[in-house]
Amino acid sequence: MSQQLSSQPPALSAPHELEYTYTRSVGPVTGRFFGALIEQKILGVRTRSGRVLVPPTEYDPDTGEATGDFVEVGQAGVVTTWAWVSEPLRQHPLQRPFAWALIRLDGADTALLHAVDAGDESRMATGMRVRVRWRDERAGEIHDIACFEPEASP
Amino acid sequence: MREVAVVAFAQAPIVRRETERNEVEILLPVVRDAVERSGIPKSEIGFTVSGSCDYLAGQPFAFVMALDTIGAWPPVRESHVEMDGAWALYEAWVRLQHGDVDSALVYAFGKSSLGDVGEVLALQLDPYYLAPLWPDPVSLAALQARAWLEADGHSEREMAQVAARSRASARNNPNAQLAGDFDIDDLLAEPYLVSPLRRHDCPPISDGAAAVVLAAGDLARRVCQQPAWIRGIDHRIEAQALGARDLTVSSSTALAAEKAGVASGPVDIAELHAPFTHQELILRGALGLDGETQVNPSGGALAAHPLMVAGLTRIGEAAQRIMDGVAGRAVAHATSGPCLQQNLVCVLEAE
Amino acid sequence: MSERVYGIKTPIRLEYTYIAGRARSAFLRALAERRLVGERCPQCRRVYLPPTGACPTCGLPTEERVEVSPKGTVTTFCVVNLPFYGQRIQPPYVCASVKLDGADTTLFHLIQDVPAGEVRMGMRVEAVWRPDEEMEASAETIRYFRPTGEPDAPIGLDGEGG
Amino acid sequence: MANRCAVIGIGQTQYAAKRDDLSIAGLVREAAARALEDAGLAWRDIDAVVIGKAPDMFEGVMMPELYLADALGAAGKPVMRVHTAGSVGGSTALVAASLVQAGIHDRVLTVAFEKQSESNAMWALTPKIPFQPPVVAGAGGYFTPHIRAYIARSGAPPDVGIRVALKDRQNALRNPYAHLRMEDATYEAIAESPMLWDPIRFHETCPSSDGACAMVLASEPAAANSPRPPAWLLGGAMRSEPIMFPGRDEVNPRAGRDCAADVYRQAGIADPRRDLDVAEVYVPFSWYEPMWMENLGFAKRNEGWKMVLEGATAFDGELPVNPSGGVLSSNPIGASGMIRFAEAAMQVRGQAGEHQVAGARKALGHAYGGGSQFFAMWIVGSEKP
Repeated sequence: MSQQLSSQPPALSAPHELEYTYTRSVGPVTGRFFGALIEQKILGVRTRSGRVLVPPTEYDPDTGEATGDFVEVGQAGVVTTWAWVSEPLRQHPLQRPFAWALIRLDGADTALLHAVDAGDESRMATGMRVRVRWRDERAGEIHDIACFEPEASP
Repeated sequence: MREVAVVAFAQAPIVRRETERNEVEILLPVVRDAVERSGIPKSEIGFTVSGSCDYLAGQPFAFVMALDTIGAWPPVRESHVEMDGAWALYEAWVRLQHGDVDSALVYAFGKSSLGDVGEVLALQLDPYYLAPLWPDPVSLAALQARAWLEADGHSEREMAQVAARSRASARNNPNAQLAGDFDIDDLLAEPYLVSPLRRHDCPPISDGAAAVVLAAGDLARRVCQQPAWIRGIDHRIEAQALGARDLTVSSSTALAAEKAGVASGPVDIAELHAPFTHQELILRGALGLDGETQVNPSGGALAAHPLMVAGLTRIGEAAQRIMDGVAGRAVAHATSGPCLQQNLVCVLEAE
Repeated sequence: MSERVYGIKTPIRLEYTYIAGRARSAFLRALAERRLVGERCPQCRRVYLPPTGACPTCGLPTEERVEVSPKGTVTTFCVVNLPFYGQRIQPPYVCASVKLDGADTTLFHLIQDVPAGEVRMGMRVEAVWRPDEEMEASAETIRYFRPTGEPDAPIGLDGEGG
Repeated sequence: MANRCAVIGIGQTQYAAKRDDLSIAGLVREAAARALEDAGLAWRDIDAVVIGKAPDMFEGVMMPELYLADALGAAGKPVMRVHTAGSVGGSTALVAASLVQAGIHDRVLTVAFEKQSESNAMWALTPKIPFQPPVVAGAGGYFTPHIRAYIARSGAPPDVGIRVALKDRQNALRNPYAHLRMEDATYEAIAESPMLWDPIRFHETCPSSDGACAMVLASEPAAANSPRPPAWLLGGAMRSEPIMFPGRDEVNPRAGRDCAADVYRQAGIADPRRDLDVAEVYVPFSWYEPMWMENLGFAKRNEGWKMVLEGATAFDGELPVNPSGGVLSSNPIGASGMIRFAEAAMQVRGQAGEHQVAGARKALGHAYGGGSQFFAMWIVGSEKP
């Protein structure tokens, strides 16, 4: 940069927003899963090799083959790993400290990623059981699962 | 395979927030520096390919501006990948195999400070099941870190050691953003950012640019005293669903390493694109690196992490050490996507 | 079995900071004083307005700043008749490439104060600025270009030497 | 020298304003599965995947190759994503071919797509740059001034655009995948349609579509046992030039001319109008056909419009242009370039069905993007080079 220009005032800057409400078509498999959420049911889908994928994807992640039949899975399951968010970001599902967790629901072979409202990090542990907490007004999308909560110890 | 080598590497000083210059003004001196170091006249460069991502600037076609920096006149053979510049280098390496073109300019630029990286990167995720929950990259990496900690009896201390070593190495890298001496116990006394990750386990937010010039066969020997020959280069991807993957290993890195021939010789240095501390340790395992290999002498992504640039920079840093005669054989790695979903491995050797 | 959902609505809002950069900021600040300032390439000596900071054909930084006239010539134009998303003025309106006297590249802006049917290639136009109290470092300070009434200027139809 | 490369499988989706029966993965899968079926291959037979699309703001999914890995059977394979604005469909095919020509892979799946109904094409294409005047003219607003300059320069009669649009609308009726099927396309119906950006009328403009196009590219040995005749790559080239510089000919850009010269040289084409049998050319606004006829050397400077009036570019003309109905009839922006490349290959494979040009042996696929500044072209033939 030549001297002549370096005594410039700072460069101009301004905020700008990228905003749109996307109108997504979800396709047959995700569509059935979301439809079931309205009725407080959680569906998985079976791969050719028999694995039950939750959430159900249209294609087997390992082979690329189309997935097959739907099967209802449990509404509770085991935390396989988790992370504690002490300061939630503005668009996170919960606005108080919570855990992200991978949750393998009873009857599923893969884990669903969602939020766990455990209240305190000390109540989280890999292997713990959590149960779904349904949203009151369900619209057929992933937020119909408000979050998960620790299953009351028997 | 036609012999292709890195013959020049240049990068911009990596900063937290470049408020003065726009992407073109950052990139221009870097591209000119790389071309000048290559000894190949700009007009003779046979192919140009770049890596960047519109979503970093929040502008469609943000990469078109960058064309102004290479003086694309008369018209040039040019392409662009919406990925890290390391994949642009791969495309250039492939193009040079055809034999009709002997040199290529590869550049990458990225200002991660312009938007909220935590939100922008969430758009890489499944648009129906995951993106609407807006999980940020630190949260996803934390899920991986805990799985790794609990799987093989690893410790947060090992992670702090990676952070301390990286930022100490960065002291002799003038372009690094974070450098310094840190005491392991002081680091471990810090609060979690997203448990089990602390601030030192995470990459900085950075603005930057980098450029590499490749040349084939005799041209490389003519213009560069000690070319860094690309002996092997390969990249692989895994399915994205985190719940369907084994997060404690990097199978795609291991496969790419096998195809690139990492194990066929000693590895003096390895530049690994590990944005998070535990990921470097996962990658070491996947690449089969032992104690003999010096990892991330440049400080790596923990010292400077401009998105879409940091992967190309790993290849540049590894190649530079071969061109400087400091290393005889080096491995460079780049990653893309959440939790090491997609990985590129490049083996570089002196003559 | 449950009914299938066909679609979902996903609001996405991302906030960014736009950095105008050195060259563009200098150009915008000059506009606040109703001055049109481009930058000249040290090698090909052409004046770029608005400047991007680099000469695209030489791949060199432009540094020398050159003030040009607020008058210029319409090289080509289009009449926008259709309403569409993100539009801020009512159609029909004319957008034109204007080559200002002293600049070697064109500025894309509105042409007003003339019926759309009368706008033509080669028409001489001049900048119409905002009132003093609304002047700021922004290209919005030029509201539009309007005819000067001068005779039309010849324009290189064949794209000289392109 | 580079190895030979052949197209052995082609798949296209039904193009429409909104494919609300599919997810984004489902859209890409529809084209890819059809290409594999055409090639007689399964997912595991594919060595690498190259994906192309235009700005990710259309779908609001950043770097979608990451989400699409399982839909394309890509786990454990190399995947790359190309983005060169409007020419991306073409450049993606060339990047995929490059892997075969370099001898790195034998069977490469390449897919280009856009699902524009997820948002709004105009919104996604309009950069939001602060400090800018409200001069939002839309995509057509960039190109119609160059059309006006062409008309002034060439002296073309004012209705050439209407004739091109009529031709492409009629051609689309012979293409089962086409988005716009104007059953009653007449000169008057097009002439009387509302003027959008003067001089371009509503029916002279491309639609906004959802769609994907896929091809399987194969090495010579891999092409040997493909069930249907391959289309052989005779030449491929890309060129870029800056968007704004003094003396730039935006009407007849040099990048387009240089790109055509390069691909003709590779394919041994001395006189393109004589040596080529059909051309699928990226014409998003009707007037770009005569302009590209000159840029591609089919017609002399300022005489491209004569080819339209003489019917040379008609379906039964001397050099049929866009027998598929072209971009005017279907425009998922990220895929449109690859659709041109694939339709050219379908012609020389004798696979174009109702819109097959009889005896087509050499065909051009052409794509352009940005401010008429990015060009990608390939020539394919029924005979091995």
